[in-house]
Amino acid sequence: MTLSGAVAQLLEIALALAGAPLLLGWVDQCRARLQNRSAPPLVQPYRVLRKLFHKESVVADSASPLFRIAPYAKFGCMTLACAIIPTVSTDLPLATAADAIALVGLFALARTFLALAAMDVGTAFGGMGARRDMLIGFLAEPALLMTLFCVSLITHSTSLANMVETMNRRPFGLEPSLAFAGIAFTIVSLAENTRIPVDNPATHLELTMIHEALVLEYSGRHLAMLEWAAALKLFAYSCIGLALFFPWGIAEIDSPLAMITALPVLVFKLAIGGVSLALIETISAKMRIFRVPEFLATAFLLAVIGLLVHQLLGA
Amino acid sequence: MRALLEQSINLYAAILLIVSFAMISQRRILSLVHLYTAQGVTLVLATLTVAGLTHQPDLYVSAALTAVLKVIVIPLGLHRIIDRMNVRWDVEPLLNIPMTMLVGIVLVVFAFNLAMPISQLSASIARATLGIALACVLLSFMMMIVRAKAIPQVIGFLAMENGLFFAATAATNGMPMIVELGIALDVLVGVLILSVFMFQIREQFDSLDIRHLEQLRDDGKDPL
Amino acid sequence: MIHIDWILLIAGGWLLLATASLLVLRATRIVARWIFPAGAALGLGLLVVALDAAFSPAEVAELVIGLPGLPMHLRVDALGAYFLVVIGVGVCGTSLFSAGYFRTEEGTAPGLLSFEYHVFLAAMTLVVLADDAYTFMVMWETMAVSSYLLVTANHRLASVRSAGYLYLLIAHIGAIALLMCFGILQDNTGDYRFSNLRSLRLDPAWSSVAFGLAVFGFGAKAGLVPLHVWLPEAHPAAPSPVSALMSAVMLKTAIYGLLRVCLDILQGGPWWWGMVLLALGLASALLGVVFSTVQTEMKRLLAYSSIENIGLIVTGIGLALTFHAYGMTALAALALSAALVHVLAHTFYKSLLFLGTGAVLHATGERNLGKLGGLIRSMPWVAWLVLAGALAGAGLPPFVGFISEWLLLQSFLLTTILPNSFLNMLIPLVAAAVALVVALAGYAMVKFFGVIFLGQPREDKLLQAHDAGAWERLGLLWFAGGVLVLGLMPTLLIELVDPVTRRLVGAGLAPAVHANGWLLLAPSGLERASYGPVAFLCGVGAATLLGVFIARGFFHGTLRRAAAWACGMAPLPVREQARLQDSAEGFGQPIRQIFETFFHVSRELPAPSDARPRYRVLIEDRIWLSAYLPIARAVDATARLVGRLQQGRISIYLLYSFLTLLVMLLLVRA
Amino acid sequence: MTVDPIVLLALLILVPIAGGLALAFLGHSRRGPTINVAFSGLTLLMAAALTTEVVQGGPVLGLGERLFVDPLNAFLVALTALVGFTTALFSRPYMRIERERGKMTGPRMRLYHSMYQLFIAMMLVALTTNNLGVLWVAMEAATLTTVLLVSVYRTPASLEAAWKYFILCGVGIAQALFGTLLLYLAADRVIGGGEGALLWTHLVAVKAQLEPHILALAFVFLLVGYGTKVGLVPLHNWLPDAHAEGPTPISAVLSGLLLNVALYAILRCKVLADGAMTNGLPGRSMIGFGILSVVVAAFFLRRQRDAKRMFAYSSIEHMGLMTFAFGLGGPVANFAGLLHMTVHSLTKSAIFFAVGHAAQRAGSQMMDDIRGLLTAGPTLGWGLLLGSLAILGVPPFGVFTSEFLILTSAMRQLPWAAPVLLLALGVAFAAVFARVQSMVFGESNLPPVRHRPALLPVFVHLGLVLLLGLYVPPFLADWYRQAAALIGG
Repeated sequence: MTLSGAVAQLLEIALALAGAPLLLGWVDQCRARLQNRSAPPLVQPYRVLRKLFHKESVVADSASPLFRIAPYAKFGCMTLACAIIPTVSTDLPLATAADAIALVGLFALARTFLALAAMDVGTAFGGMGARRDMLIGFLAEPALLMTLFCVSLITHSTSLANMVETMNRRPFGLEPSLAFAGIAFTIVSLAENTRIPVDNPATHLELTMIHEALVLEYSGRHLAMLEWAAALKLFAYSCIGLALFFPWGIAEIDSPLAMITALPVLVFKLAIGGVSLALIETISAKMRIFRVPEFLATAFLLAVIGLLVHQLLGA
Repeated sequence: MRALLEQSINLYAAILLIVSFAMISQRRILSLVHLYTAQGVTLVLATLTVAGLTHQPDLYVSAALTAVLKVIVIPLGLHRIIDRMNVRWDVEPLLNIPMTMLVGIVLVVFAFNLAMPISQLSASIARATLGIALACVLLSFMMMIVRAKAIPQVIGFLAMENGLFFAATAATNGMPMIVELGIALDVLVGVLILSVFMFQIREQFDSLDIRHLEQLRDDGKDPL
Repeated sequence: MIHIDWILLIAGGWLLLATASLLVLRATRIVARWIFPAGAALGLGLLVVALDAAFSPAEVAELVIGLPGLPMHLRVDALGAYFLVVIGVGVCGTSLFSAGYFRTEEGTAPGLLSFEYHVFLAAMTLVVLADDAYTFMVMWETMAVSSYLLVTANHRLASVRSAGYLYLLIAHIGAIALLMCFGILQDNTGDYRFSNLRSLRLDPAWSSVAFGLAVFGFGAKAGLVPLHVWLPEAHPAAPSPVSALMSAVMLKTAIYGLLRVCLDILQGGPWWWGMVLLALGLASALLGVVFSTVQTEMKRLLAYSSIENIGLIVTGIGLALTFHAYGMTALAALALSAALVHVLAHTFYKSLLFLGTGAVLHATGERNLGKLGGLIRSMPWVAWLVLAGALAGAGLPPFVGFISEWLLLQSFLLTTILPNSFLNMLIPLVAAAVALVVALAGYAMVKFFGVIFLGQPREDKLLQAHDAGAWERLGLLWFAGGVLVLGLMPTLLIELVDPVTRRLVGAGLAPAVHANGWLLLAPSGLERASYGPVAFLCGVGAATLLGVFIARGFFHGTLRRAAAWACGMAPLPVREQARLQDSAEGFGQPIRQIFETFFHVSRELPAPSDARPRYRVLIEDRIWLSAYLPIARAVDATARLVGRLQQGRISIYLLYSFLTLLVMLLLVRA
Repeated sequence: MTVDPIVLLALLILVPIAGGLALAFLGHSRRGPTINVAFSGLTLLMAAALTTEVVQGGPVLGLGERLFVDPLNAFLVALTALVGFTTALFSRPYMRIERERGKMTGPRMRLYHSMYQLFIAMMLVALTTNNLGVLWVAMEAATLTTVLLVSVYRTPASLEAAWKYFILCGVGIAQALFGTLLLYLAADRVIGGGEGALLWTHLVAVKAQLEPHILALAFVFLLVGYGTKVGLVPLHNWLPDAHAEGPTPISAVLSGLLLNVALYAILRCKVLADGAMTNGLPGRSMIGFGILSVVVAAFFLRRQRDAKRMFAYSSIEHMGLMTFAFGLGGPVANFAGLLHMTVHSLTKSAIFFAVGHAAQRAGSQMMDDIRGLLTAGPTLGWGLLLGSLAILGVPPFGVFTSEFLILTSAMRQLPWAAPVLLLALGVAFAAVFARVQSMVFGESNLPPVRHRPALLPVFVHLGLVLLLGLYVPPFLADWYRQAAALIGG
């Protein structure tokens, strides 16, 4: 572990923790503008977090310790996810701890914890939310894995840092398999981050909820941790997508100073990404829950086709 | 003289075959018993002839045994059974008689064909008899198959035994004495047991029609 | 003394315990407090000896008993030692648990159960030790019979009887296939020693037949589709420690046999052997996991999950065979390591889960998921320990289940171009299917844990449930500890499987792993892929603590307990609220809908006018309906036909004799 | 011991004959069953002494070459005497209960015990005689005694069974006589007439010179003839009826002994036929009969509701398997066939003991009426369960050992046959085990009986079978090997 590596690692974590709500705010703002609403300020997510942290937490009588651990566990998982995804540098000491597969496992771990916590209180909506979330998860997870594999096959590696580096270094060329993977990844990201058309983060109609149903029993600081974790997740997904499919501008091991230039590039890419996310959410309608498996199966298939295309073209 | 005697064995063989055919075609039980007795007599004559030709003292004993058993004891016993049980009436064979005869002829041809190579090798005086003995055995076998009553079946069984005996004496010039004795004893005991049996069957089923004896079977409805 | 003597001594010890328990047939206390713990100690001993034997050269022994001219040959080599480790691990924990478990009679006298149990243990051990076909078969079937008797311990229940019957029948048919397999392998030499079988060079067609028979025979025991039908019946029927042993250990002996025959005796074969195993493995994995998500009985759920896990293991073996056929030893070693690691991983977590269900069953008397719930409050020990097992079963890091999943996916990904374009297309598809299976396993595990331990108790009696006793906790702790510790130190596992893969496919992962220290798993170079579970756990832990720190340190919200939110309505009584929860059927409903083609579903829906509405849904296995029942019907139809032979008419019988004679004479004449 | 083996041999046959005579007068008394046991025990002692002599001193030939004991029949003699003894033990309480229930009367008891002894005597004569004609006579006499034993209850069903048994076996045995005759004819040409031409020791010396054509014909008749007694399909039809309707001890000795002795007769003939013929016809026809028997019997098993009838079909299946093994020939298969003879006798008679007692308690042989044996009487239940598992070929019992050897050797010699056999074994397993399980498990419905059942024989037999599965003692193995060599291994 080099010093620059350690610095880059800390910087990444700090950037993720601080920047994730900002990204969320940016997406909300863009969406409001696109939908001709008056936009909330960019720092609205921070305000929400602050408000929640100051409220009292109400915990159901029947809740077990699992219920109270889950928000922190999810927060921890998402933080680690952000730490191992190369955003500004590929020289990350923690990156060896988990590669692409472990990253997917990390997301699954967080999901499982939350689903169990939702079932813990024993309300109708908690169980329903858990079931729906696991439903999405079991389709989204392999799809995500497959999109990552598409890249892995090109880079002959599943280590995220290595994948990004290789993608960055290779001469520019059209890779059809990546196109499939990219679309699949977008779909998965929408589903995983509970965005329209899969879920509506702003809904308060219980029957259509997915993520909101999971966290229905949470309040106060626990809810704050969950909100923050959700923002981190969106950040993490955006970063993986950008890093893998638009890898230019990330600093490598041999050029620590490049980090300085990498940061503005990342901000720029995230901004563009946020706009596109808002655009997608604006132009599509939320689908019925029973359509979601089909939607995700499409993503899964696209990713697999991506793999096949890669094999077929004999990379 | 010797040649004549040798030929006479072939004659006895022919008689046996004819009697076998007659048994197949015969409907009356009483006639069956008579035919069986005739078979016995033929056998005794044949045995004596072979004994005379080969000078085997064993065969004289054997002939005497046969005479006692197959000409006197068994036919008498059968008569008694028929009297006691009042089963003189005609039997209905399971296959009609002309058909049975036709099959019988095929069997005879088959038996001859089968015995041909052996007869050519045989050192005994009456080599052709083996085929006829085999034919008799097969015909009696068929008779057992087609008869629906116990007594004709038993007579078929005894006739088959006769065929065997004829094969033993004529084709091989007699089996060793100890075997002959044993066989005779077995036949005697067997007939005794059989007759006891028939009384018991009649007692239990009120008839000697073996079609009553069809209760033990496995083609009924599914056990499971 | 050398290892094999020690192992024999341990097996003999078990047999001795078995005999001893016959002497104390009804003395529950003696059986529970002395015999089972002694068995556990022997299990621990086996584990220690086997761990040492795994790194020692192969040893052979000969027993005086056996066939004339073919005394029983025994041998312990790396492969055998690895599976002895599996047995040791399973036995140690399960026997500890059993010491507390068999307090009341399970329909059979405790002494008798203990007898069957210990014979079962000895038979499993000797299956792995066997070095000739005869010994193998004898032990194999002894294992089957003793486990059958254990399954039918509670034979007064009709369902248990039919489950036991199905189990033994399929086991026996499998054994018949194995018999044929060995018949081919011995190649008319009359010498059944494995060393001889290994040295024979069979005609390729014959060896393929032998391979097919081995797959059938071992597949029947392992529960590979379509021979899996006994498994979800037998495992729930058995007492829980027995389910644990059967699922976690006995199924592995089938894997052992498969490896022994395919890779050791036959020494690999054409590439399509691997494909056969791959296809069967994936079908089992998929079918198993899909069925396990829709089950409403906790042990059935786990039984189907076992089918899934066996499927994944066989997939790994299939991949290894394919690579082996193309001479890609490094990749074959990777795939085989994945399979072997999964063998041990599954032993740990499936034992844990089954024993957990045992504890639940004892505490509540309930095995139906629809009548459980909320047990985490009354049975915290069991709940938290089982949680570790459930997470491992879901293949989540940093538990041990993830290691094998990771290795397996790695072996797919690192596939360089195979010299067969068809295979190249197939591998990604297989990888996708594996990923899907693992994700679905997560679904099943969340259902399992959530419905049993979380939420509100669905029945009043659950409030009185008591936690597991000391012995039971000890057993659970053994497995839970293993799940976590091995999950954190995968390099230990790699060390352990390295001699096996070296022996079977000629390469091992240990050197590559050594290069990066024991904390980091990087089987093919750091730049290609790496996984450091300790760092991972520390990372998650630190980040979680950071979250707690932020939440608690900087802000000062208070915490209040209140009733759960009831959507704005007046709070319902607890009993009513419990009934509002998702039921087990409900939780499985989305999967049932998506994978409808897998099932044969019959529904009984209430009409709007029903005064007492009833909802019932019956999910059946299509394979059972479309393969097994027709076979049974065909057998019955044939039996009916054959039955016509025995008409009862003596004339007909005589005719048979007559015709037989004629036919024979004709044959002679011809 | 310096007893002349010939004396032993003569005593061996005379003891049961004396027993038969004695019991003809004493059989109905209270001590009758015990006397029966005593004579059987004495026979067993003779047999044991004789086998020891043969094992140590080699083959015994005596009484003017009329009696002959070599390893092949010595082991069958020992087996016959042993099973005869244990069956007598079992029969003691069994027949007492039958008498108390009124199924047996004084005269019937006399008949039963006397015939039992004579039957054993005839078995021993058939085994030890050197003369193939006497062998035939003894077989026929054994048939006659068992006909009386099968019909001893005088019920319609038992009469029907005995009638069928008599007619079918009578016809069968008549064919065997014709075969014997042909054999004599063939020998006549080589050795010359007289008794010598039927002595096996003489025949076997000249077997290569016998005329193949006649031998082929003779073998066909002998196979079909004695095969009827072995119960080979499609000549088996008497067997299930006779087993099901006779007293259980008789079912045990029929399955355990008579079938073996008939097969022994075929084996002796096969040796001669094999010596004369070069086309392997005897082996092939035995293989054919064997496979047919195994397959057909397996399917029949599925249809049974009567416990004894079911196990009778199981006997057909196993006799088929042995016939197949001997047909296959070769040291391994012959060895396995002989071993299978032993273990099948022991196991099947043990099963009949257990089933008989269970049926007696339930008052019905129908398997639907028998439930919960494990709870009713643990030893009885375990006896039946373990016995059935053993007979179904589950290790570590000896039946598995022989099946293992037979089937693995068949797999490469006759690749098409082994799967067929194994399929049939699978069907048989499914059929039998379903029934056994329902009898053994569950709640019991059986009332207790007055006399304590003699279940010791069950466990003695099963213990021996278990021993043979795990360890064949060297002297026994040698013995089997010599016997296998005698029949052309």
